[in-house]
Amino acid sequence: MAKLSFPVGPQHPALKEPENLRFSVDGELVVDADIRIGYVHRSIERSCSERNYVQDLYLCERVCGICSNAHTQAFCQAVEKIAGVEIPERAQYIRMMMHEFERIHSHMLWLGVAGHEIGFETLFMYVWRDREVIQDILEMVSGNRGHYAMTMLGGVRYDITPEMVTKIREGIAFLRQRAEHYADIATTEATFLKRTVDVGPISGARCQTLGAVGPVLRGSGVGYDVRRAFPYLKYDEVEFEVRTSELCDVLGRTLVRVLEVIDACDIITQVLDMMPEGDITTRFPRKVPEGEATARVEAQRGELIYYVRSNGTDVPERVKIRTPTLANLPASLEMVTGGYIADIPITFASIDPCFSCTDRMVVLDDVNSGDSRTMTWPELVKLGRRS
Amino acid sequence: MTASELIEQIQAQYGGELTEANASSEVEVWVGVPAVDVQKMAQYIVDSWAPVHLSTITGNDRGAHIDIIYHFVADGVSLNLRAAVDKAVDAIDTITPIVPAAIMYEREITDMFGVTISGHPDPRRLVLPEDWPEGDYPLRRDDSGAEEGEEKNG
Amino acid sequence: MQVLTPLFHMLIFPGFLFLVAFGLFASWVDRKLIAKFQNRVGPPVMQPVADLVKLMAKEDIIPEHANRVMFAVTPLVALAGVIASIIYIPLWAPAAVNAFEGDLIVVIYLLTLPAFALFLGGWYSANPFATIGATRVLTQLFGYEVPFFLACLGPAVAAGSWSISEITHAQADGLWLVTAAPVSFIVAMIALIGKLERVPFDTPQAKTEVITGPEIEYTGRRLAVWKLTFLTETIVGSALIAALFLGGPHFWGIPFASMAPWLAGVVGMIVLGVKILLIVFFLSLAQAALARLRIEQMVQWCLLWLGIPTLINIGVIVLMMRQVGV
Amino acid sequence: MARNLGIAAMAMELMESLLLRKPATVMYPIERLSPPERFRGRLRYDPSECSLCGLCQRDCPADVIKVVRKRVEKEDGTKEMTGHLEFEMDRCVFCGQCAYSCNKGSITFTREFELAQGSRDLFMMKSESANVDDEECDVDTDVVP
Repeated sequence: MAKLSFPVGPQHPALKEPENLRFSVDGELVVDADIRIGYVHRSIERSCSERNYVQDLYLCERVCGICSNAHTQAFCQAVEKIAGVEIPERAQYIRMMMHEFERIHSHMLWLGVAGHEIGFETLFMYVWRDREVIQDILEMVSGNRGHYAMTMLGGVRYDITPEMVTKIREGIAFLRQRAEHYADIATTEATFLKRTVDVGPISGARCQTLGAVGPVLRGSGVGYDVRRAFPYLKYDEVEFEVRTSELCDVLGRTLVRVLEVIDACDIITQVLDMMPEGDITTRFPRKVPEGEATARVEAQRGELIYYVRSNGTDVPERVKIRTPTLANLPASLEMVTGGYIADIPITFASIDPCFSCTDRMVVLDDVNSGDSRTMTWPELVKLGRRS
Repeated sequence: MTASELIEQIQAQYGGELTEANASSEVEVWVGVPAVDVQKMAQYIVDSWAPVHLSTITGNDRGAHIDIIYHFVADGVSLNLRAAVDKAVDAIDTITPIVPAAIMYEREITDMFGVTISGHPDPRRLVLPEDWPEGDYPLRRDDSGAEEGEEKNG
Repeated sequence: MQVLTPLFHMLIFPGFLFLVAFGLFASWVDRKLIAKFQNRVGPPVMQPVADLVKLMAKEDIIPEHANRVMFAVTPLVALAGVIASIIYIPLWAPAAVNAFEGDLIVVIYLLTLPAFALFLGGWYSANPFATIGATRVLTQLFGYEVPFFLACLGPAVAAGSWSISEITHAQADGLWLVTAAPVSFIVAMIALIGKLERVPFDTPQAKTEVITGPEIEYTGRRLAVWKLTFLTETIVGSALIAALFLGGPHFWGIPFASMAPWLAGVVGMIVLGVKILLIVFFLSLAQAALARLRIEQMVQWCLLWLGIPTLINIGVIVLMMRQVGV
Repeated sequence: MARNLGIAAMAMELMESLLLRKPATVMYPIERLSPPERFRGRLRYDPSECSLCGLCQRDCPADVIKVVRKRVEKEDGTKEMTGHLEFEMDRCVFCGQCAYSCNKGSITFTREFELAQGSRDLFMMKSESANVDDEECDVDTDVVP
């Protein structure tokens, strides 16, 4: 069969967000892969330098719906570093807890999606059913199932009450047990193994060269975890293991994620034990002194880095966001090349791609018309309000 | 390795050429070099502390020049390498052959700031559409992006 | 009357109308079961009907670069093949509407038609996903068709006939042939999953890979015809396996011979219906418990784990026949 | 062999779901769940305590709130500030920052979550007027609340 150009996206059931992947295929084999991003630009970096810090907090939260807490955490971390504000201990523990809650919910979401990509719908249904437990906890603690608005400049918004602690402990115990069950399934279900073992192979050294981060890197045996490498919040006080896997394939990444769910449960238990009483917020100046700072956070998908530069006003001069998916894209293209067409969805899913994160930036462009133009805000408003 | 040790090493090697060198914390270092020295510096970093992780490349329009900041992680220290690109020159050497992870980030810089990355192996657009007008760079403050007439937030 | 009777058999009972009605019901059972397996609620009983009506009402589009004739004709050929084959399968005691020595071969051939039609329909749709899906249909055909044929051979050899009615009749009083050819039975069930393109062998239609593959360009009525094809094929395929291995409409202790013909017919139908639903249960269970295989894994696995054991099973049957018969 | 154990375990779980478990689905309009206490639903504004300081407008990330102030001189010569708030609720992202910023407790979020409306106009809300006797708002605008 002649070489065929095989498009995946911008609209494709395997991708939950619009992005265009182009593959050259020879029969069932992928010989070349390329990616075109930029379908979901939302001007976030530019907008950040046009709003005040409080507004930016919510803007950054909306870079991604799944890792929203990681984004606010990174943003606050950078701004607090510039302002020289130390947040209260209790707030740090609560932030840490939110961070780990989010890791559990994201990894479980991913496991379900992975099941869906390989046609294992039952796994998807079961994992998402169990994920409701963590969603309920998040809703109970923050009032929302996503975009929690929990992390504030100078602390956190809500406190944890003793009744909540009981409920969290119950939920976490259940989730831990389920995560162990899914770890079993992932390592023993024959069809699941057939679709994940030796699929999307990439070596640890190659991952490092291409700048991959998070479970992709750790799934190839490199133990880089920001929580250990650059401890933030109170991560240097809790015990956890940086999970790695030497398998270097989709199964390796799956196992790293499932084991991280178990670890996250343990971290939350430790946090609940260690959490001191006290304030949850501190006064935070509206005008942040001039300066610059970077903040690295281990989001669920990997290292998330923020660069913030302030100029002494209440509006930041520059906010730069680099999401884990962008860092993982070069590695993912290398993973699919040489594999089967059938493995494209699961291999791409194995980096837990989030294209909305990747694209966050600038352009508002009418793709359909072909002629590119920037829409002005009033035009957009008009378009959006056509009722 | 601590931040101060890292600075000492770099200064011992390139003391006179650095435009800045200071540690903002025990694990974070800010180093500035002239834009022409970027390749040399990247090579030095990779040779000295491999495997080096490049987190990202930040661009920032500072008026007369554009700051390009390379955020490395070298041997457990966050190493931020700053190069100021004069707007009159508007170009900087690629570091992709030395640090392959830079490939996407350098394309992003070209898209957003119009800084030419000389020698980049794949100089296509990354996030902007192919037919985006030349010379219109969204994150530049001077000539492009949102115009004054556009409402900020409503 | 002589003209009308075959027409009645073709279009109403046990042909088109009955098959579609029972197919829709079985499809509801299937969906409900999967939902229950997955801890969901599942659709109401009329949902498959509603889906079908919705599809019928939708706009019918033929892609610009598609071959119009092939595109339009293939779904009808597929459906016709499936409906024609029901004529030869005994739905009630004692025999099928039409039976002759060798009808087993005809049915197996007719049941292969949908796959070929699907391949052609996909190939002429002028869409890369359809093309890849179509090639997968053919590749997969080699994986399951040979084991399926070999598996059907087992009961035929054991019963000493190439007529499905004869084979069923041979099980009326004695043991079901599943006891003589257990491996063939399991293989036939697995091959049926391949024929129906269900998980784990739904590679040609894989939603997340090739977006329903050959069917991708089909809309409205034509898509409805494809859906009907697979609905009815589920029934026909299950009925065939029930007839060959599970005694068709027969059940121990039910004296069909001493009943009034109409009563025997009704009871036979009910027995067979239950057996078909049991096979559907197996299909649902497989769908819920397994992930989709890759095409090359599927072919390799089928030929190794289905083909060879069936051959051995047939060998054993032949040896036993020699021992007993000669 | 371990591989087939996985399938067996899965099949067991499937049968358990089929025979023993109640569906996890909540049959929504018939069966209702109550949102938790901290849930941020419909916004409620109480003008009686409002000082029209404008912090909510300043901090709202979606630019939902507009504070309209008017200074009127009464007949007896004293000044009074009056005004009202306008909400474009279709843009609200329910972050709750306005309620958090407000130190009078004038804005709260209820637990009501069924907020769909037939037309955009129904989302445009104009509050009753709020009157402030003391002219200046006593708010430290240099600190993030």
